[in-house]
Amino acid sequence: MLRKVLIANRGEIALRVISACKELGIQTVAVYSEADRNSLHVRFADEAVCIGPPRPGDSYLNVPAVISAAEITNVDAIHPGYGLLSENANFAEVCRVSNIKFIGPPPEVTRLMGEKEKARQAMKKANVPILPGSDGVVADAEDALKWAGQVGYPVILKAKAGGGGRGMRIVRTAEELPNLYHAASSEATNAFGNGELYMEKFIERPRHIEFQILADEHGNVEVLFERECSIQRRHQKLIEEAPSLQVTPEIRAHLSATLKRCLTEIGYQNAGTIEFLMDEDGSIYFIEMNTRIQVEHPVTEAITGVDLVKAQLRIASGERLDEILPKDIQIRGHAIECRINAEHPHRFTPSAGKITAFNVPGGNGVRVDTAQYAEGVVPPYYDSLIAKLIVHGKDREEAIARMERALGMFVVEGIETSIPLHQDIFKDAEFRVGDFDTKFMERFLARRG
Amino acid sequence: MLRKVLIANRGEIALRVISACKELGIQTVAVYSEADRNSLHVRFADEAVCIGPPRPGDSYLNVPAVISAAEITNVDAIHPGYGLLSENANFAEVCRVSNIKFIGPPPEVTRLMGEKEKARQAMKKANVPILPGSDGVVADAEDALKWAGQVGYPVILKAKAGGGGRGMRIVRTAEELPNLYHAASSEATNAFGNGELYMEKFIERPRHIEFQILADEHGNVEVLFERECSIQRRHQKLIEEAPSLQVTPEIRAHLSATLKRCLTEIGYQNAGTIEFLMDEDGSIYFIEMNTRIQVEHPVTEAITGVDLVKAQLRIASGERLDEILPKDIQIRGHAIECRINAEHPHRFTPSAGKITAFNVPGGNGVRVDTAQYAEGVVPPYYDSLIAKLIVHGKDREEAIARMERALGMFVVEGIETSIPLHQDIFKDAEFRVGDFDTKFMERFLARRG
Amino acid sequence: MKPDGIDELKELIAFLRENEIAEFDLDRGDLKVRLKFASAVVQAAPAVSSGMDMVALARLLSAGGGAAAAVVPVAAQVPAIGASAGDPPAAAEEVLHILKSPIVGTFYESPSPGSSAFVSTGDRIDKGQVVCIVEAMKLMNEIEADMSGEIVKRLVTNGQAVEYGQPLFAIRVA
Amino acid sequence: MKPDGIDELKELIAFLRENEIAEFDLDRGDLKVRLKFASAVVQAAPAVSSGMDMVALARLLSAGGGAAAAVVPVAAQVPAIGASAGDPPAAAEEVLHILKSPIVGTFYESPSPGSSAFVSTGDRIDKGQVVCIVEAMKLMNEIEADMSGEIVKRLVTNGQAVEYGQPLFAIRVA
Repeated sequence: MLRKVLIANRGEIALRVISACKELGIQTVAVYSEADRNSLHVRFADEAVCIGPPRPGDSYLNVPAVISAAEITNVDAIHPGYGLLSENANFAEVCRVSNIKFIGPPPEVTRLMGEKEKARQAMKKANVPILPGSDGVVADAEDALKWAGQVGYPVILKAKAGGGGRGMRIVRTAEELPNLYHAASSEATNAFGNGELYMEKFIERPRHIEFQILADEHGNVEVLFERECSIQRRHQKLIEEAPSLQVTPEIRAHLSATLKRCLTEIGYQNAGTIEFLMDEDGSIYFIEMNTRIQVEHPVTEAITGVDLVKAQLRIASGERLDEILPKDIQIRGHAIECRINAEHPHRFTPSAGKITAFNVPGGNGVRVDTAQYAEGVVPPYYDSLIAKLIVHGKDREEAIARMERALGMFVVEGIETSIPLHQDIFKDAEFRVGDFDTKFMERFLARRG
Repeated sequence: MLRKVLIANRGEIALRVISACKELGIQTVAVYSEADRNSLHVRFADEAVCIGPPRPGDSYLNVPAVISAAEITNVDAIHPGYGLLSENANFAEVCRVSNIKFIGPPPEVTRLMGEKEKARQAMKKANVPILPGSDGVVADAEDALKWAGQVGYPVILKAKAGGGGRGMRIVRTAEELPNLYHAASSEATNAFGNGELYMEKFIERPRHIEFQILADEHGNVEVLFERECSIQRRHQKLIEEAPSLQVTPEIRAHLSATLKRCLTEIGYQNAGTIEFLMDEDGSIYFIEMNTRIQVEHPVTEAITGVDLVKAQLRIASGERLDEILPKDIQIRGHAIECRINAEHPHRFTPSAGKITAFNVPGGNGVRVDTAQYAEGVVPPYYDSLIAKLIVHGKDREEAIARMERALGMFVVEGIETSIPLHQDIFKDAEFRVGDFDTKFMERFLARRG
Repeated sequence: MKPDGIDELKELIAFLRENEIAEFDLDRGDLKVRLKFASAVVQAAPAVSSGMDMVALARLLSAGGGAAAAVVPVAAQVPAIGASAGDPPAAAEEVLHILKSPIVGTFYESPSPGSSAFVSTGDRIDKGQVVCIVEAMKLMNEIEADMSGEIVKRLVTNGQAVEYGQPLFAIRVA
Repeated sequence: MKPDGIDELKELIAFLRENEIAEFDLDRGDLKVRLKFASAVVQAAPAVSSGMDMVALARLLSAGGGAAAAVVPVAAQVPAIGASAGDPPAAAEEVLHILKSPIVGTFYESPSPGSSAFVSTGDRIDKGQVVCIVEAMKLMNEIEADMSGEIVKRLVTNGQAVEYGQPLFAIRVA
């Protein structure tokens, strides 16, 4: 087992990793910027090193500072958390050169997955479904008709040189294609001096579905089911749940098998998440892979009983998945997470400052991951996530009722938080039915007015 | 479903019941003494009624005040929590007369179980094993030998008129019985003027094991496995876990079947707990039944996924167990609870006062039930339990590691708490092995010095 | 307390000590004081404010120019009328006595529906005189005045549910 | 208590002690005091006040129109020397400049093992002069003085790990 780990992060995820280390008997080193001197991750780590001034670029993203802190504290490994340096292949490489274990996949894999087109090709090769595209420009309307006939409608025409919606048309039937093709092409010519168009399958109501995977360093991969993350605002997830109501046991089993094969081929290691868009008809298309632990990992922990961060540490210690995971992992109940952000619930403006009262909900089926406390300060330099509220119930109905009561018992004073926003979302009929997509928040905010 | 419930209790259990009500859409009424005006159970209930001055006899135990509060707020039912009025059959009867549903068994059953000897006979009749006793005095040493030969050694001789250990002898073999009998008898004659002796089976290393049951109002009973509660000081439980390491699947299955039959016969309703002493050889003997929800119910909730308080409310609403419980309840993982008391960790003196800092641990597998908060006050009038810290892990080892890290992250300032005591117990080798009995704390405190 | 109010601070502490206060918090305008006596820490159970003379404290605290009220601990039930925190210390102040409900129940102004009220505003009452009924568990409990004086205001309405300690009447003590 | 109220603060503390106060918080305008007597803390408590640097506190308290407050947080890492949170009140007080480490790494007093130290106590140094090395990621980073003056004290030992902002030298600014 690893002996001592440096956590190259802050906030709730730093505390999460410290907790996992403590439970495994691993010593911990926190790093912190001057703005985080009184943070709980500093308080609860065995050692703590100040690595720079408040700005992330000068501290948490400062590779030499983080590596030096690891060297002077003589750690075996670095856990990068999420965000910050977690998907920085160069950082992983510096760790390797410095003889410090980076808790995550090898830099080559991170790099591969970081390049969208390469990642798509790797997935496609392994028979993971990717969003169909025309492989370059289509020659003319004739060609476009042929391609669309193959993948099925709706499709979307996009200007090769384009952007901002110009030269873009959604095509729902073969009949309307020729006219829309010509309109898009001439619009593109006018706007960019280039009328060339390419095509993609168009998804009317995309759901964001992602699969959690774990891979050891001996070639074994396990898939720990999916999470539903369609409740997003400006690509920021607000609410996540597991399992997804839309993923059938068949889709789940088929995709799991495919992903297992694919990630074994790629040589993936440690925890990772594969993101998909899901169509109304249940078709599902790869978008990208996140080569790190995810903010929303607790919902998977709740329904599987597997501690993902401890699994990461044990994988990095060289253990095999069959030592780490129980034989037969079943989905048990339903879990939902709300990301509690320090921001105005209507205007979404960030709200840094001193927290004057902080009472977290507890009781049956409620988990809170936070590094905040009464009299603590939310500094203005970092992201606005101050707590994750996770509930687990025997089914989605119980989980929703539990979340509503927990939100009502979550008291934060001194700053604005997204708690009232979450309360409104949980009252929303569309949310409660569970039949939503990534455009839910647009509709919801319009409804709320 | 019940429409509105009054919670005739305070502290964490009042908040626990309020949470369950909220999740079921039931309106809540808190009652409080003048000392609890700023308590969280008052804050989070829909309504709150002050029922008297701080002393429990004048407020929480004041039956007319509680009933009047129920009447002026027009509730359907009263949940008594644990302690206070929860096992008061007269109170349950007043509720019945007042047309208020008492959430618990009928007063007749509570009364039956409240009388030790009657309860023993009821259990015995249903083939629940009870601690063997000589059914009155033994005539002479000859008679004693015969009885002991039937039940097996060790046995204990006790003075009929006695008390305080006089006229009492533990007998481990037939050979030593005659001498010990005469010694005890003459000691009893000298002390009480009465040399008559009775006998009981003696348990060298008794474990406290209890079984959780649920019974609906239609004659159905379910047993939700056992809890191990041997870590006690002066009959106050400090740590509870589920399942017990010592209860084999066979004992569990056999006893569950017996209890199911027995409680159906008795006409039990709602939640209850049957307490047993368990011998080193796995023999198990009924001691008493608690006709209410138990402080340590969360460990059962953790391993079964069943919300016991919600089950109580649904039973009282007339639902059937097969509507409330999943088909097949399995034990999943291992759960441990620490009772965090406001008392000195060495001297055990109560420590009331203002809490200046209060940071509860969170994260994976950790549950905290508490009504305390930073700047809250622990009044001196009530029991010293300020929080229950419950952890759930895939096995006892993970649960122990989790508890240790959670205890280390539980910050309470301003008052003394038992947290350091718990930390010491969790480091203790005997505790970690799990092979202990109700005398553990005596040994532990002697070791600690 | 003025900027140089060390003397007043001392006086306050002496007062707290006299009254066997264990802990004390004060937050008034720009002034915050919080203290805990050593003796209280060692013993169990600081019975915070019970038996504390609120009027005297109010007078003491009002010495400065402070705006907001002197609040103390948990159970301090400063009745709306008569606490007089903040106003001039001198005489002028009228202190009203508050008759509180000794039980939980339903308040009735008269012995039976339709009959006239036991007392009305402006009535002179004697200690021991029945002033209302609080019904609890079908029992009509007659509530007696605990002071002689004049009824200045009734603080609840007929048929209203009242909790323990709820102010029923304000009485000008004669 | 006036802005320069060190005497009054002392008087207050003496008074609190006399009265067997265990803990005391005061927050008034720009003044905050929080203390806990060591004797009162039965044990184990985080010794907020033990080792409370009265001189530093006084300096903080006297910081004229003081914007921020003097606080004593849990992990207060106020370096003993030269907190310099304000200007010297009277003269007398000597304020030392603290040269802090701009990076995380290992402190070395000399360019190579065995060679003599860049600077020693009592040395006069010029701004820009190399005073030590902090090794980070195998790179030897020469640290230059950011002020001219005299080295009064070296605050770390040779080979010691230093974090960002850690005080390295106290310099009497010339």
